[in-house]
Amino acid sequence: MVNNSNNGITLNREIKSEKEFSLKKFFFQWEWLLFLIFIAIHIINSQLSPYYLNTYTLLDATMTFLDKAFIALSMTFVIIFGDIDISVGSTIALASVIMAVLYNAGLPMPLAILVCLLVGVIAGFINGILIVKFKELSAVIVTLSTMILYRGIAYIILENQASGGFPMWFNFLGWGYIKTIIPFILVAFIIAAVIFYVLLHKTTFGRKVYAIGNNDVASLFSGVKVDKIKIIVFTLNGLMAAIAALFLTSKMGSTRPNIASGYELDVIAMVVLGGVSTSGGKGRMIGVLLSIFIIGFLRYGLGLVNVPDQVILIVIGILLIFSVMLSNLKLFSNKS
Amino acid sequence: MSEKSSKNKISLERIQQIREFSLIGFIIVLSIFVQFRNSNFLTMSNIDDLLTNTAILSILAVGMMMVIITRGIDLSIGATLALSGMVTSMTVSNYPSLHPLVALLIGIFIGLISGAIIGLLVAKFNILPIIATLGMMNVFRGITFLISGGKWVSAYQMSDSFKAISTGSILGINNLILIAIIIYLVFYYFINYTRTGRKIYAVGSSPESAKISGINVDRITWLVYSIMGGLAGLSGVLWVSKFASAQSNTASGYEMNVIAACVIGGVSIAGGEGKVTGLISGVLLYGILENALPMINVSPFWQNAIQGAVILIAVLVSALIKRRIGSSNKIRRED
Amino acid sequence: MSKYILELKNITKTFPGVKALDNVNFQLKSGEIHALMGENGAGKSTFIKVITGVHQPDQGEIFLKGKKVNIKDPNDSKKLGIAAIYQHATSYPHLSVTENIFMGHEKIDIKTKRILWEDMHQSAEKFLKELGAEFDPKRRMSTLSVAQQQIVEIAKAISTNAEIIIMDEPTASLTKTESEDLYRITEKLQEIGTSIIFISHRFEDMYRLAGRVTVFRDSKYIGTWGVNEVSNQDLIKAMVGREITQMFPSKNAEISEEIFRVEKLSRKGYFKDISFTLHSGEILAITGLVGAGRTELCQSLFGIERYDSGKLYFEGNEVEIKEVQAAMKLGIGYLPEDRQEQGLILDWELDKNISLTSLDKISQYSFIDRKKEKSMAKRLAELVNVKARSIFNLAKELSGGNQQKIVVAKLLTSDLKVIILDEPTKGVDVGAKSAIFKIMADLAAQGYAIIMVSSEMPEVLGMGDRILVMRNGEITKEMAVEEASQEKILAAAMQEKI
Amino acid sequence: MKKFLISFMVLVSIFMLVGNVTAQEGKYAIIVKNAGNPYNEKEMDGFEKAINEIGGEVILKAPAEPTAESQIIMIEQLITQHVDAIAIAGNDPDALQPALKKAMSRGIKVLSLDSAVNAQSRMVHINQADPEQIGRVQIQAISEMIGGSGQIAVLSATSQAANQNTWIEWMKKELEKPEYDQIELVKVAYGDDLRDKSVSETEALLKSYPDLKGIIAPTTVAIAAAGKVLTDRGLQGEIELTGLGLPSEMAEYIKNGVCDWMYLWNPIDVGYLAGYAAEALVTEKITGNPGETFEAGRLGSKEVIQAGDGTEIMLGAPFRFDKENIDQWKDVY
Repeated sequence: MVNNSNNGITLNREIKSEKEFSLKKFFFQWEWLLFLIFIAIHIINSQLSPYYLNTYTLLDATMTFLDKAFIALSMTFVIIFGDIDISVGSTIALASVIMAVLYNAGLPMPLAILVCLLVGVIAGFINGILIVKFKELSAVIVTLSTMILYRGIAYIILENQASGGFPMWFNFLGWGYIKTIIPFILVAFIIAAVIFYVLLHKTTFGRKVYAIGNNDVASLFSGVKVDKIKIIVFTLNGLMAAIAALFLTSKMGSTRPNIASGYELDVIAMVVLGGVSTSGGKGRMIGVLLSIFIIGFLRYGLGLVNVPDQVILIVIGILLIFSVMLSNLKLFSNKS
Repeated sequence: MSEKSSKNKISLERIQQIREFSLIGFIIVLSIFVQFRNSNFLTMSNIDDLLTNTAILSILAVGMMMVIITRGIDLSIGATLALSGMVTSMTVSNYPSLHPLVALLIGIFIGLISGAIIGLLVAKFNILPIIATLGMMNVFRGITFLISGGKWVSAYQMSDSFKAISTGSILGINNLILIAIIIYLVFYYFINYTRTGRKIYAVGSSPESAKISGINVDRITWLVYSIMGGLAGLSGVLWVSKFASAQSNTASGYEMNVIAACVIGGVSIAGGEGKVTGLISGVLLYGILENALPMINVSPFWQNAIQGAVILIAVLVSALIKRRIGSSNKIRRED
Repeated sequence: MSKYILELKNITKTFPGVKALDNVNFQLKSGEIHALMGENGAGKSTFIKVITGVHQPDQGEIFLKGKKVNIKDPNDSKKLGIAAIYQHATSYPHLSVTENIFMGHEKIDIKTKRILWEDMHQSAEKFLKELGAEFDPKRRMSTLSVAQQQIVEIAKAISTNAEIIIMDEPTASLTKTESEDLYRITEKLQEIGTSIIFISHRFEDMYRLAGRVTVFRDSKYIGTWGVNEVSNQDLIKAMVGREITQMFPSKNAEISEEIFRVEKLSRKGYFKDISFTLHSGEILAITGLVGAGRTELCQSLFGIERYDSGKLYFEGNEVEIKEVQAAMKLGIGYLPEDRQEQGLILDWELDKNISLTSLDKISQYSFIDRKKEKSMAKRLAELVNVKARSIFNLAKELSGGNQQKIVVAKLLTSDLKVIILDEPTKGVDVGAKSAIFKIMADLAAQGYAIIMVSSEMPEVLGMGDRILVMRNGEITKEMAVEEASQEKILAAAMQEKI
Repeated sequence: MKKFLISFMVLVSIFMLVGNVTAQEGKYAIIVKNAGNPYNEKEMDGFEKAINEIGGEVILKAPAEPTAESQIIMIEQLITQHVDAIAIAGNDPDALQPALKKAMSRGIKVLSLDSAVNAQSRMVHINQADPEQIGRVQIQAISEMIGGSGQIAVLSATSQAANQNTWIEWMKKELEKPEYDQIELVKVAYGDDLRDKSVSETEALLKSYPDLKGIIAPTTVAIAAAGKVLTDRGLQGEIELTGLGLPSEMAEYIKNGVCDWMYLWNPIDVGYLAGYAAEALVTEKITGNPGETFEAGRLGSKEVIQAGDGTEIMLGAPFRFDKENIDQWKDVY
């Protein structure tokens, strides 16, 4: 209790409505630390590999990790709720498999793509509706079950087959360049990132998401349609998983029921390193974007000097723990 | 918040009982169905197999239950299991005369250390369990790979006495089952009849209350992760002994199975809730699914989906039962 | 041997940025009931936590029976025979009553350290019986009512053989009769020689129980008096630092046309056949025991929980309220009972809290206009006279009364006609109480129709124009304030079904 | 924060030492299926040995998980490093096509080994043994073991595994021959290359088919798991076991008679041959067309042959491991 009332009723006082700028507050933000790590990674990587610091390399590198990054955008919303969605990897597999099977059954590719997105939407919607209707179940449980279920359906559909043979233009999603050097996936991601940034930070929708993450009861009492917004966010997460499925499928040229396994943990790591607390209500899109590129470039850079994958995993594991430990020092303001 | 009370009250035990009975009922129905399709299902030898194969899962589930009761989760147990299994089997292959008990102790020790590190991160550094264990999962897995140099330890490199840990039997009961039973008895007692055991529930039910009433919340938190680690270490030894092979990717993703078994067994992810008796039925159902699906000739491509659907249904049904009781009892304060 | 069982001298405790206790003194006589009073934020809660060892004082000394003691953690205080019953119940909702009573000092077999459940259940039952409660100690804590939980807390204190029991606002959530039970229990404790520190806002608690009273204000010790030696006015002055001449403002609202009518509204298990009318400018007080269905009724009127049957008429037209948005659209606002849980987002700044109910007002095509938002927040925060430095203060940094004002400000963002206030002064200190009453009177004067749910008799009688009494989900009595009295209300609240 | 950054940099610079870069004339890279599997490690060993003999820089890559996704990332990293050749054991025959095509379009020679990628994604494939031969020889073996009649089952890896699926197809073709009329293939089970699942699948086979006479397990995890189950139940002689497995994993069960013999090729030789073939492609001794020949170190002269719609280089027949020779191989791989 800081502001104690003691003088009783006095005349209405002026309440300030302009923010005082505090240099300390400004710099002690989680995002600055991420930014420093980001810079450090580039310095280290360029020291390690002569190939690293090169526009082509850097741009190309983004192609290797941006597919899952799409999901990180919407997963940020889910985690701000204090929820989690571990079914996204399976949603990718299901959407991709259904798209491939329908295409090979004669459906035109654009329609197959639409179906893929629709599958993602439905998968996400089912998650959302179950989580809203069964409030006593946590999202972990619901999505743990659907994670097994969705991939199971993908297996039923395609069994041990691969399916592919997509038209040439579909390759463009995962492999195409704009102006010959900028990967299409990077452009698409930037557009998506801007949309999600605006959605989270500039719109009433984003504000309500934060409100629910902080206190869903108070949000309900304030007239926020908690259930509806939750369903929308989980559906959105399914949709983004389907978009990731498009890019991944294009990248692989064909699909199987076992693709994208373990993606959910990568995505969650991206979001959490970005400063979004799994206890809900906190985190910013900028942090998530920085962390996407930190993890992506770190992996790519170390891979470029052929550090074994396992060692890269250790580095990322330690980075995750250290950074969260650091953020717990309360030095950093980490507000919405 | 206001509530109506004193009418129509159903005690805590009753809720749990109804839940457990419905689960047991489901297990019975499932068993009858499977038996109908394959008469070998309810034979002694198959039940023995089923229990043996479920033993390791059930041991891990006890630890996971305690972690979940304190509102935590441990994703690193598969990696801890692999690390302990690898170190133990490498030791055994270098010193074949090592007594199996020593091997068990080495494994438990490694697990305890791993768990203690995680406990420290969660309790002292306030890192959320899901993040701490996700990070350490990578680290443990990587260390296992580095120390093994990518090699496996195979059957011929292990002494017979070591392999006998999991194949031997006492009074006709397989050692693994015996170990699991002992663990269950010990932890049943620990959880229900010791002060420390009850404090685990207190911490999970309300950390703030626990702190105010003088319970050392950090110590309890640290303790459950250490126990979890120790059990994972033990399981590591049992695993490599059972399968007579140690790999760096042993039990990769196994944590999900364990969590699923806990959830089916009525352990609430929100913390504070979960009983050993419930856990047993959860583990059994999971074990039966693993055992029965191949036996009734379900296409392997359907197995995943069936498992997912059963878990989902089990979870939803138990939620509905709880809700039924809850609404007649008007527990409106719970969250 | 000192004549004081517990004595604290020159206690100072500082938290980052706040001095919570400033050179405070306190003396507790053996076997007395000592009231500790002061507004919210006066330092009472910190004071208890210093005694129980949750916090360590920066300076000062604690003497127990004349001996200097050092209380490092709650276990120390437990060993010294001190027990506290905190304001917010410190129970374990998932565990049984027995366990809640014995947590941390379970009965164990001396040799095997095994917990003796049967023994514990039996003594728990004994304790509960002594306290006049008759529920099964095996019941889950979360299924108990607030009053029953309070009794469990007291049983917990008894079970540790505490010589000193501290009760932090135990009557805050209790109804009149429940409070009476509590008084009796407290006196019983005194009879067996327990010394009690009783913290409360309510003067009636103090008069009923205490021999002496100590007042804190602004983290400082103000004084100690014998209850019979000090006047009500002097105490208020000691607590607030100024005189409050009139608790209830004079009402000059004009009660005009009917705006809202409820006919035979029912929700199974909660309330039945509720009918009443509401006029603009009117304050309708709904009272009754806790659990009579008042909160549930209000929540149904606001669309949080759906009603099963019945009709609602708003400005003469039949309406359906199935969700919160529908109620808000009509112009119904609701001030929830639990402002911290239901009314506010504590980690948020004031401006965002205020605008949450009316985001569409400060946005265009769903894009939030921060300028509009800030100016709206500033305007409303000043209107309700919140004591805060800026609208970027976090809600959790405000005192209870000021938090309540923010919740009121939230209501005022939308164009309301009907305002439902659920226990608007619960846990609010005297100074802020009168401010809230003044806001209510002002709102009524401006033509708002107000439904006020309250358990406080003086408040019901002082503010209401008409009074509805509920019992077991039904309205048992409707009366104009002129014909009402405490006795009549109480009779209606407790009577058996007619 | 400084401390953190410094410690972080130190950490990373330690790992720097792991992947040291030395500039030499040719850069040859191999990507195996996944790390932590001795079979794959031996392939890398062989590849490294060959490149050391030739003289060149060698890059060894192994993803943590056996997925096509992680191999795609590695291919990209190798393209950036301007390697001269990539030899890959594909985790998916088709899914690597776009990535490998990109590599080839940048002038990198691409060949597959062990587990083939499709013909469009490679210039040549190093075939450890003819899949037809692998499939047929296992049926011949089990038939001999069980005396030409009875029920048999196959315990495979994942239902997705391309190699295993091809072999199983050939097994079924072999079974169509009249001399196997008495043999019935009752089930193809999948152990997903997981120990626990392979064990429970084996147990399910035993129970569902009490008259089962033989098990073919064409993957090392499955054959070792089956070996373990049969050993533990004392079923040697009653149920026969053969298939493909690592000598180290199977030494125990070959010696105790559960598995009379099984087959495998030498993964070191597979990697070794891939190394020489990569060099031949880079120096343009071969282009991947049928009929071309080159010298493959100690393996002698090798010829590129047509296989399906692509070309391949054959290592040789699968090697038979039995009681006589297992001891000399169990410590090798």
